[in-house]
Amino acid sequence: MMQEEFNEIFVKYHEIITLGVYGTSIALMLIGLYAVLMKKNLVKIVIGLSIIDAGIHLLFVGIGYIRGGTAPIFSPGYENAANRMVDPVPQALVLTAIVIGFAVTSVALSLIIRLYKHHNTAKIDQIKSLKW
Amino acid sequence: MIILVVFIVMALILIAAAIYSIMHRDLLFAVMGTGIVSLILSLFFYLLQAPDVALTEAAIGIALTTIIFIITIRNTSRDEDEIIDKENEKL
Amino acid sequence: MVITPIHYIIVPLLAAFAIPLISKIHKELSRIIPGIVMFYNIVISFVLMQEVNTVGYISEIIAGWEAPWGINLIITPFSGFLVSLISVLGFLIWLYQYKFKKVIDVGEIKSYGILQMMMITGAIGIIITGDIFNLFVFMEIVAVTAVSLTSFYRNRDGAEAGFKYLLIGGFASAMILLAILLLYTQVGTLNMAEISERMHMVPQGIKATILVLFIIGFGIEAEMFPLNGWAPDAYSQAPGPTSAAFAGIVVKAGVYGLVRIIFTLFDIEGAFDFLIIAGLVTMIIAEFSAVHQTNLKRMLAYSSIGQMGLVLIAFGIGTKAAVFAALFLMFNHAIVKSLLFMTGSILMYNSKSKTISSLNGIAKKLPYVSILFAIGAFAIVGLPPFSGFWSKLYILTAAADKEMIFLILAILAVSIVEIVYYFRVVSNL
Amino acid sequence: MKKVFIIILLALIGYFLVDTVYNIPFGENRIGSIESDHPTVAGYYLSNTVEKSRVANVITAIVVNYRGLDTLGEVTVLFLATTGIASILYRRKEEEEDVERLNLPSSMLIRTGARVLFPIIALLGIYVFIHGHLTPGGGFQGGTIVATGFLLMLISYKGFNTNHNIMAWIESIAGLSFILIGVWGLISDNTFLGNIPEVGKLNSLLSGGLIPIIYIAVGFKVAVELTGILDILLKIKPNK
Repeated sequence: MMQEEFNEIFVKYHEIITLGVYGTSIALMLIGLYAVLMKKNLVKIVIGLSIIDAGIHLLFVGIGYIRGGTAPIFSPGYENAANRMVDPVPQALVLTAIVIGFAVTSVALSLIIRLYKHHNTAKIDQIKSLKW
Repeated sequence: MIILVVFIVMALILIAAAIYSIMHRDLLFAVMGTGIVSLILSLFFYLLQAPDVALTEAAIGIALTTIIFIITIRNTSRDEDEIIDKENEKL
Repeated sequence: MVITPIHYIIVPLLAAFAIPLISKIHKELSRIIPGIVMFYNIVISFVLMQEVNTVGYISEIIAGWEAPWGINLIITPFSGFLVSLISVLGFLIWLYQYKFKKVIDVGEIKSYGILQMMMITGAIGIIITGDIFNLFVFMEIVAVTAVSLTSFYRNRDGAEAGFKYLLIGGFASAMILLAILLLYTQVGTLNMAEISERMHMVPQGIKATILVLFIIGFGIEAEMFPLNGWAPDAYSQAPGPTSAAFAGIVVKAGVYGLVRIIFTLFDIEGAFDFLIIAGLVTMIIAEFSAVHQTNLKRMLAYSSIGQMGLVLIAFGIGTKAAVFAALFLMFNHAIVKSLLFMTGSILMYNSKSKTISSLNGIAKKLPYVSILFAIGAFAIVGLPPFSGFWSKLYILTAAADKEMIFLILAILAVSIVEIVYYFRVVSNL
Repeated sequence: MKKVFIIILLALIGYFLVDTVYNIPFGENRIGSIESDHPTVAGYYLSNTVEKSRVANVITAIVVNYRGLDTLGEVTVLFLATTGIASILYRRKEEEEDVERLNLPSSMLIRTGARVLFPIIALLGIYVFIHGHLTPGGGFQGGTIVATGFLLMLISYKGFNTNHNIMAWIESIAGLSFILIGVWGLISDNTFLGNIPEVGKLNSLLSGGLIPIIYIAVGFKVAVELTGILDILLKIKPNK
């Protein structure tokens, strides 16, 4: 019921939905990039990185979506729904990308904790002991 | 029709939460912003017919990423510009 | 059990998952296992290289699905040679690291062994995999291990260098993910061989974007100029054996990834000139900033970035002779630079302060190490009897065939700069 | 001044991205048929998952079977992240004693709530990764849910300590069993991670040959590793 309704809304307001998904993911990437470039606090920079990742994951799934498609699971009622299914490959890739993003974020945060122990500050401009 | 409104509102909340988590000075609120971003993202994935990814984003994005951020803030300073910490040390 | 390329990945993983258990039973054994794995790598590459010479190239499918549907591992003569070079180097670095005092008494030994072994496995994985997303996963393995090893010592700068590397590495992996997605939408498959056949279907606009994103992503891994801010810090802060592994192995995998992407996936003629320009800029800036370095390891880091710039130039020239010259330079650089890093870190370990000037008169205390260091310096600079001379000669002849006069002048100028700063160190040993 | 420069840079990158992304039409079916001269990977997976690997959840089939090496690399990245964090935040033995996790004791509400919720969350996590090949979910998702259950106990009980020995054993056995299944595939029909899909029929618990077994091993490993990361991070003594 909800999904059929969603599909014909999809067809009617195509541009708005496209703007919704693509626009949001690019906006997220730009916001994350702004944080990484502008902010001084290390935790804020890692937050920026995870927002960039969020934007990319949304773009992955957004591009994999097919209008009027169902989730790629052959549950009991859908054995022969193969041609009406959404593209499964970007979803499989994004599954791995999310877990890798989490692993990198956790290593980055443990480095911040150790940096704070040594320098007693979490601000990038006061940790400039290594020169160019 | 409601779905379209919900869709647009979610997109706006997502961007607002991202900007909030970047701009806010208190890191704890910034981390809550990332939690909201992950939550809305998980709902987006559900609407875009990707239940596996929605579950992963919910489990990892909302629960664990927020937790390790909060643990990091516990061990470093809660205020972005560390002005409050300087005052505490002076006291 | 016939030996196939997948053994490069299974055996180290079996060892890595087993070491935490073994270290509970027998501490010393958990330090020997990485050595056994590295030796087995050499055995695999020896067997596979023979097979490659007879058959031409080996392609092994995984999980029983044919190439474009599943992932396959490909060993061509070029990648086979590189992988055997890395295996031999990995074993030598393990031998050196086994007795390295600084590592033994400082950190957690079992995690050092696992991380070092997995970094080398990740580098090998980058070279032999035939699937773009798999290439991304192996690059992440190398990134995570390299960061953990860079910040292995407890001092202040280790964590800072590690964080800088992780920040730029995270940014690079985001770029590569985006490029893989855009490529998948246009081409519909993830297998590199299949993609290079379907590249003609991709419209010019998107192809340029994908190329730019890939170059930024892999440029960071292969230390091209604007993106290698992290490299000197990471090299100088990492423990001795790890910086040798960085210079000898990780950079090679990064350069190979970059070159493979540009050669197989894109035939835009601009790509070759781009490689030459990027290599030239990298070489000049790295060599000139190496001159006024005080810390020995940072100087070696800059000189290896300069050498990588030279390799990029050689690949940029693009003729058969040039690619062979680049291969020979990579081979020569890997061996000599690892020797320099190993002997250099012993010298630094025994010298009073971390600077080069404090090294004078160390030859009396450590005669053999200093002689080895001097030999390494002569070889890398390219004095006639050593291999460095021949590799530079081949590149110059390749450049001469393509009438790139300014290139020859630039390479010669940079060699002179190299001679200056290497002899300054060797003279006051 | 720097802000203006960054805003311009972001506008440039934004325009660049929008321009490329917008000529990939949203929601358009790019899978195409199998017989076309350029068959896409997605089309192959969708049409062959039911007959060849007999698994309901196509994404699980892709992640575990078609692209098995990705998941192996994936589990390795998590394992190396755990080892890396342990070595980054390494404290010598003597610093270990005076570290205690919580400075403020948790109230009665949290303690009883945690004791009630923990088994339910763990059960949900285990359900998710056992039914990975039938319903949405799988090793990573189920393992993460179990880890959040452990987190709840770690936070609410000062005395609750995960036994490091058992954790290390589970982690290693799960990882080794993943690879040994692969090696068994290598021996039987000489491809790593080869599968025997004849077992069971579609949508029954036993369907899909080795895929559910591999995903259960991944589930255990991810659960133990994430609990390990959280345990290490929670144990650091804030120096305030």
